[in-house]
Amino acid sequence: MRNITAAATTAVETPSPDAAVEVRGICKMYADMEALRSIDLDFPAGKLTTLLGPSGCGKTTLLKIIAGLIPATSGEVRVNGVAVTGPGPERAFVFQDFALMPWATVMRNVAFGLELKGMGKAERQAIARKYIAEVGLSGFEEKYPHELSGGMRQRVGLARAFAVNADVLLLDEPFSAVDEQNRRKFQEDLLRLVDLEKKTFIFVTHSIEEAVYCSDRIVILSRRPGRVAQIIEPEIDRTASPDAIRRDQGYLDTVEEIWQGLKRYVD
Amino acid sequence: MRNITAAATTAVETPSPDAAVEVRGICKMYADMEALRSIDLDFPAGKLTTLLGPSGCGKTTLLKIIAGLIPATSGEVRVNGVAVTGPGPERAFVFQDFALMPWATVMRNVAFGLELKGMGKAERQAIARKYIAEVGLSGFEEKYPHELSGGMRQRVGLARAFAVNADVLLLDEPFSAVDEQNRRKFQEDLLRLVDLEKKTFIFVTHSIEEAVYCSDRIVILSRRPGRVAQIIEPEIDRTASPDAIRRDQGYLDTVEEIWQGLKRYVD
Amino acid sequence: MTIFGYRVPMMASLLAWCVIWEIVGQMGVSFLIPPLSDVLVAAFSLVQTGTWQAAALTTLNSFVIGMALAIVVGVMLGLLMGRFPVADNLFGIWVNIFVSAPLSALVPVLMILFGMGETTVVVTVFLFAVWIIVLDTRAGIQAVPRSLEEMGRSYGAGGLRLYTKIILLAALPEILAGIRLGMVRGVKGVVIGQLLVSIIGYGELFELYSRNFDMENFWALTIILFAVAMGLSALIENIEKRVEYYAGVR
Amino acid sequence: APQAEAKVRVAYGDIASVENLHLLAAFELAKQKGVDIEMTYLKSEDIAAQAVVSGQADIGVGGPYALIQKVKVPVRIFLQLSTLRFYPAVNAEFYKTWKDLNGQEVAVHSRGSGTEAIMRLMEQKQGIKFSKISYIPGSEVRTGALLQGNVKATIVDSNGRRLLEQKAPGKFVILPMDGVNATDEALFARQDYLEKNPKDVDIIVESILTTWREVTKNPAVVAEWRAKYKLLPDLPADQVAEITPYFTELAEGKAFPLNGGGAAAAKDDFAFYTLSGQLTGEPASLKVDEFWALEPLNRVLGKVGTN
Amino acid sequence: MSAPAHANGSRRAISGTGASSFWGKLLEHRTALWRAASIALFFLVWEIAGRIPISFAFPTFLETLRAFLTMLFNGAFVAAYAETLQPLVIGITISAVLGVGLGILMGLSRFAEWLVAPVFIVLQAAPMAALIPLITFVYGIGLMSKTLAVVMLALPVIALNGYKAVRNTNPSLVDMCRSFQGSWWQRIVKIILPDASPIIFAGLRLGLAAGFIGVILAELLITPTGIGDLITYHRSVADYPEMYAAVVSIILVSTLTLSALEAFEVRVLRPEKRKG
Ligand SMILES: Nc1ncnc2c1ncn2[C@@H]1O[C@H](COP(=O)(O)OP(=O)(O)OP(=O)(O)O)[C@@H](O)[C@H]1O
Ligand SMILES: Nc1ncnc2c1ncn2[C@@H]1O[C@H](COP(=O)(O)OP(=O)(O)OP(=O)(O)O)[C@@H](O)[C@H]1O
Ligand SMILES: O=[N+]([O-])[O-]
Ligand SMILES: [Mg+2]
Ligand SMILES: [Mg+2]
Repeated sequence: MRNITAAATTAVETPSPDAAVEVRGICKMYADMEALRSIDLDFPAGKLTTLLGPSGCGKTTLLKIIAGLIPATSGEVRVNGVAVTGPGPERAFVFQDFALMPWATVMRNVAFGLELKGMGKAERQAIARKYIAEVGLSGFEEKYPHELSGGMRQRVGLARAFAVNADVLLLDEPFSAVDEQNRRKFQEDLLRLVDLEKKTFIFVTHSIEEAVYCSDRIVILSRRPGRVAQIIEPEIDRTASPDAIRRDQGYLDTVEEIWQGLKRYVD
Repeated sequence: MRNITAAATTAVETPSPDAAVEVRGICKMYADMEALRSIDLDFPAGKLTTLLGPSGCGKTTLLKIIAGLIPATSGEVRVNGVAVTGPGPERAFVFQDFALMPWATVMRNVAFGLELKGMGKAERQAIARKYIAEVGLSGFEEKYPHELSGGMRQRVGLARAFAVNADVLLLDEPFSAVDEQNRRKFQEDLLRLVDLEKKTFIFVTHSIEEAVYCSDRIVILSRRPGRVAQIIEPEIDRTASPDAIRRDQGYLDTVEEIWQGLKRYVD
Repeated sequence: MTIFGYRVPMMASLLAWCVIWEIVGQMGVSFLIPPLSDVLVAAFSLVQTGTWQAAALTTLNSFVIGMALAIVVGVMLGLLMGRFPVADNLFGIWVNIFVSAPLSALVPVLMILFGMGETTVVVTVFLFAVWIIVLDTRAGIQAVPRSLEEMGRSYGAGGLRLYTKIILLAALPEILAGIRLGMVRGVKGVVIGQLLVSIIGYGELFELYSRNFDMENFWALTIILFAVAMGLSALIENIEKRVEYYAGVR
Repeated sequence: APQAEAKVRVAYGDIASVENLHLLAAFELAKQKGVDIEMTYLKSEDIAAQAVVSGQADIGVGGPYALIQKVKVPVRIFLQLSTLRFYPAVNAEFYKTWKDLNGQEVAVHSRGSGTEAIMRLMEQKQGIKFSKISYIPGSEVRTGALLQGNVKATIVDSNGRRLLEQKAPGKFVILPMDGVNATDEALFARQDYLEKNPKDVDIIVESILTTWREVTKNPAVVAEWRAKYKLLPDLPADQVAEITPYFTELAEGKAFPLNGGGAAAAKDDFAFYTLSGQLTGEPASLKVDEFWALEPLNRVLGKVGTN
Repeated sequence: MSAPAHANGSRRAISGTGASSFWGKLLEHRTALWRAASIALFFLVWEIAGRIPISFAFPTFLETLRAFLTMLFNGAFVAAYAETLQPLVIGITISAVLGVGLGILMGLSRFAEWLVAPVFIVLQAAPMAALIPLITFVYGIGLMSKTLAVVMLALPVIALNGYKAVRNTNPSLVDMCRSFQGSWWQRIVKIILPDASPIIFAGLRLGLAAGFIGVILAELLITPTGIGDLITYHRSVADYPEMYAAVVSIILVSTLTLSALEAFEVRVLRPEKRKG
């Protein structure tokens, strides 16, 4: 486990050459409320980085700034070296509440990013079908979201993000509306997909176990205003079985360490 | 770990003499839909028993039948040897959505069970105050539910159940509407309260870790129609620290075993 | 309450009330309440008269034009108010005043501003129906899950496409609810407009029959009108149900 | 010419019924003479007046003396259609004479209406004082209320009077009322309209005068016109039967002004309406040409002669 | 009236990006100012339209304001509202008692629901205005008739809201009360009624709005008295500023009454909505 502890106020990191996403001096004010204070972060390409922190610390805010959905008050985000000014095709977002269109079938939902790009129907459906299969939903193409369980809906959201073939996937608590057992299954599947898709994942969660279980790198944010408190690289052998990972001493130590750090924020 | 595996269709158990709640041959039909099929179970006094199973398997249904809130189609529930015909003072329910009265303060909510019994104001407030303190909410007596976080609201629900001094506490996914980190804290507190209050707890959850972490006994229900698939007694040393419990080999084995059993129900 | 779910019992109890009406009518309690059977007979011959057909046509015409205007303006204004704080601030106060104000008092004024005869009635229908459509559309637009809109933006839908592909569709259940309530109010508006200012169409017949104490025809008119009002509202409700079905657990 | 093709918009403060069949027939006659008339039926006389004032209608039907005295727009009456024919009716169980009404409540059509004027006049003439004058628009509504026992004293039109006599003979007393000779309904228009459209106006005036004269001569002709012009096609049979008796009664009572009122009628109205409070000022100080436009009537009378 | 500002709060900050969020922020702090501007703009348009004039029967805003103030201070409004509000208050009181009672009954009893709810559903959706002229035949033109007109319009709304409120009581609160062995009576008094009270009260507010409509219709269709008389009389003598002032006054009175009621509702019945 590589553990990079940063001073609470000035978490500075030397830019790594392989960073897919670079966050430089991001501050965010909501009216008079300071949500994020000078965030500097690098998200290495092909890795899954998790943002973890107490409720309201600005995880969602940071993710949306990276997505280009909301503007930062100051600072800059660069993706593959290019400054972000708004949403772009190299980034795709997976939403906590799935953000599926209730009036559209699974097929249309998954193909929606491609539809917006103006791709022809046959072509985009072929691509969508591939990703629907990849997330394990073959046979559900013509169902509507309300006919699926929470876990299945989030798979649709994931397939949609994969379908546009973005380099960076941004996932905001993708499992929080999914029941525990589905969630567990989904985590295992996600690891497989991370491996398969070779994309950069930025992942927000409240669950320490989930963070440690899935991530190559965990960024812990402090309570509001959010600052980088600590960066942890669990260095767990992800080729091991899920059960082995969950029994790994490094895994258990990391979970405990993070919990001891976060406990004080809980009411 | 004592592991009582029952045949999926006929889970029979010799009645233990110390059972606070005995469930005998409970079946439940919702119109034409069979929710529960001949459930036989004993819930030992002073212990925390968890009902675990896939979504829709009838956990809530069984808990409400025990609570006397809905009638069984056939079969019988006995609490302290007396057949259940409706809600009774020896059982108290903690609701998933907290079921707090939004128009009443924390104090009035906690004292509500006593208010319904016709207890005088001063007396019931004294009792309520004690339990508010016990769940860690001193100082919040005059707040309204909307001023509290999810975790705090559920503590109010728990205090209300303690206040009526029932022998049996029925908790339906009490933490599912609480965020992960608060939930973890709450689990630790619950263990303390189980120890302190010496009551019989029947607990429903979707989380395998939570079940194993908190329970003396785990009843696993099969997919709909719900039947008792397996009964597991984790036998974990609950005097150890939370971290130690979570690293315990028995704990990890039990989690893994249950997960392997339930995985097939996940979609 | 879901009328749909209670359709059968509802019909049944209305039938019970019809029987009571018939009995009271047969007992001759008051000339105001003729037996229902007489009313139905009157209704049957009434709909065959040219006078009724012309009146119904006039009324329908005013209603349809007024409603069409109300829907177009209402949805557009609701959309503007839901999306742009400036529009919300500018119009919010008036929409909220007029949605519950006794507009009947305004009806006599409308003629001066907009014109006489059918025009007055069209404007009355519009004025009765439009505010609730605005409010419901606005509520629908504001209830569009933020994530759904962000989803659209993050996948590259901007400007008009965001509205046509996401926002309007997502707000459709509320918009339809607004249109249904607007229709109910519009029917009231057409009658009030025809009773208070321009005595044309249905209003003229009501006036005529009540003046001549022709209660059979009066009630025949009323029953037809009420049935149409209920029918329209049930129709939209049906569409709403279908839309909500797709909306599922939103 | 474009003016001949433009529609003449007439605002009428009532619905079409047997009582105004003769007016409808007169308009049909005018239509045949090339004046395209468009009728709009409005809730009340004052809405019709409002329509004329605001320019929504060209010609209105009513008795707008008070309005003319107040409003900034020059509106002028140009033809009298009928004089007030109302019958004070009281429930015989309670009242028999005017004196009995002293300190009692009576109901009239509306504030400032002719019916109110009549009652105020009778108050003066009989030296009595009503406790309250309440307003019930619609003679038939007042008739109904009288029959139902909801009012005990009111004033009804000839139709109402006949209904009272039919439905409850002897139950109601019609109180005597001498020589009220004021305008009930008249045609009025904005002065600029009258000046710009003399041809249309003349045709309308002429049609009405000839119609009135014909009805007076032969009341049965109204029923024939109804058939000829397809007026009120779905009128119930019992009401069809009423047409001829109704017009016969009016003709016998000389209810149709055969010379269109004019200056003489205006003088009568000044006397009556100042007394009743609708007009302010001395009757003698009021000028006819501030209320009436006499030119159209004079032109037409010059053509068809006085009667 | 307070709803729009309330519902907007969070939304507003989200919707815009860049420049528009700057305006958003500016506007958020100036809501009251914007309302005032909106009202002023309306009056300005009215004044201009009146001056053109779009019609001789259309007074300017200032003329109307003058008439309004005159009628306010010469007692004309006081006398008119004394008369208009009488049937309104009586009618609403009757409707409230009857409607809330029936609503709760329908909410609690399936049979009452079956028998009564459809009637109210029909009455609420139907144009009752058509029936108002009939009232005169039976009840004449007095207070009784006008009160009845108010009841006819207000009762269905109030009853249906009471019914829906009771039917939609939060089931887990009811379960909670049962699980603590609350009696049937306690369940109604301590859970169902408090939980339903906001919607019942909202129903009363809607009922009052309908009652205003009812009393205006009665005063325009049955017999012109009170504010209805001010409208018809001033119209008949072509005092258009006075007529408009009367129309504006009734809209003002109903709006202010309803807003006051809503403010009361939020303050008294919704502790959870009071702050924030
Ligand atoms: N649109 C907004 N306007 C004003 N304040 C906001 C807005 N969005 C978020 N905030 C505030 O900014 C802070 C950070 O919010 P954010 O949603 O990013 O936190 P989070 O870490 O994602 O929280 P959670 O764990 O609850 O999802 C919070 O205090 C929140 O209340
Ligand atoms: N009142 C009811 N009427 C009809 N069916 C019901 C009712 N309540 C529950 N069910 C059905 O009975 C089955 C069991 O429901 P129950 O709520 O007991 O499951 P659960 O195990 O608690 O599920 P979850 O994990 O989602 O809470 C489900 O299929 C559910 O749809
Ligand atoms: O004023 N009305 O809405 O009838
Ligand atoms: Mg978040
Ligand atoms: Mg459940």
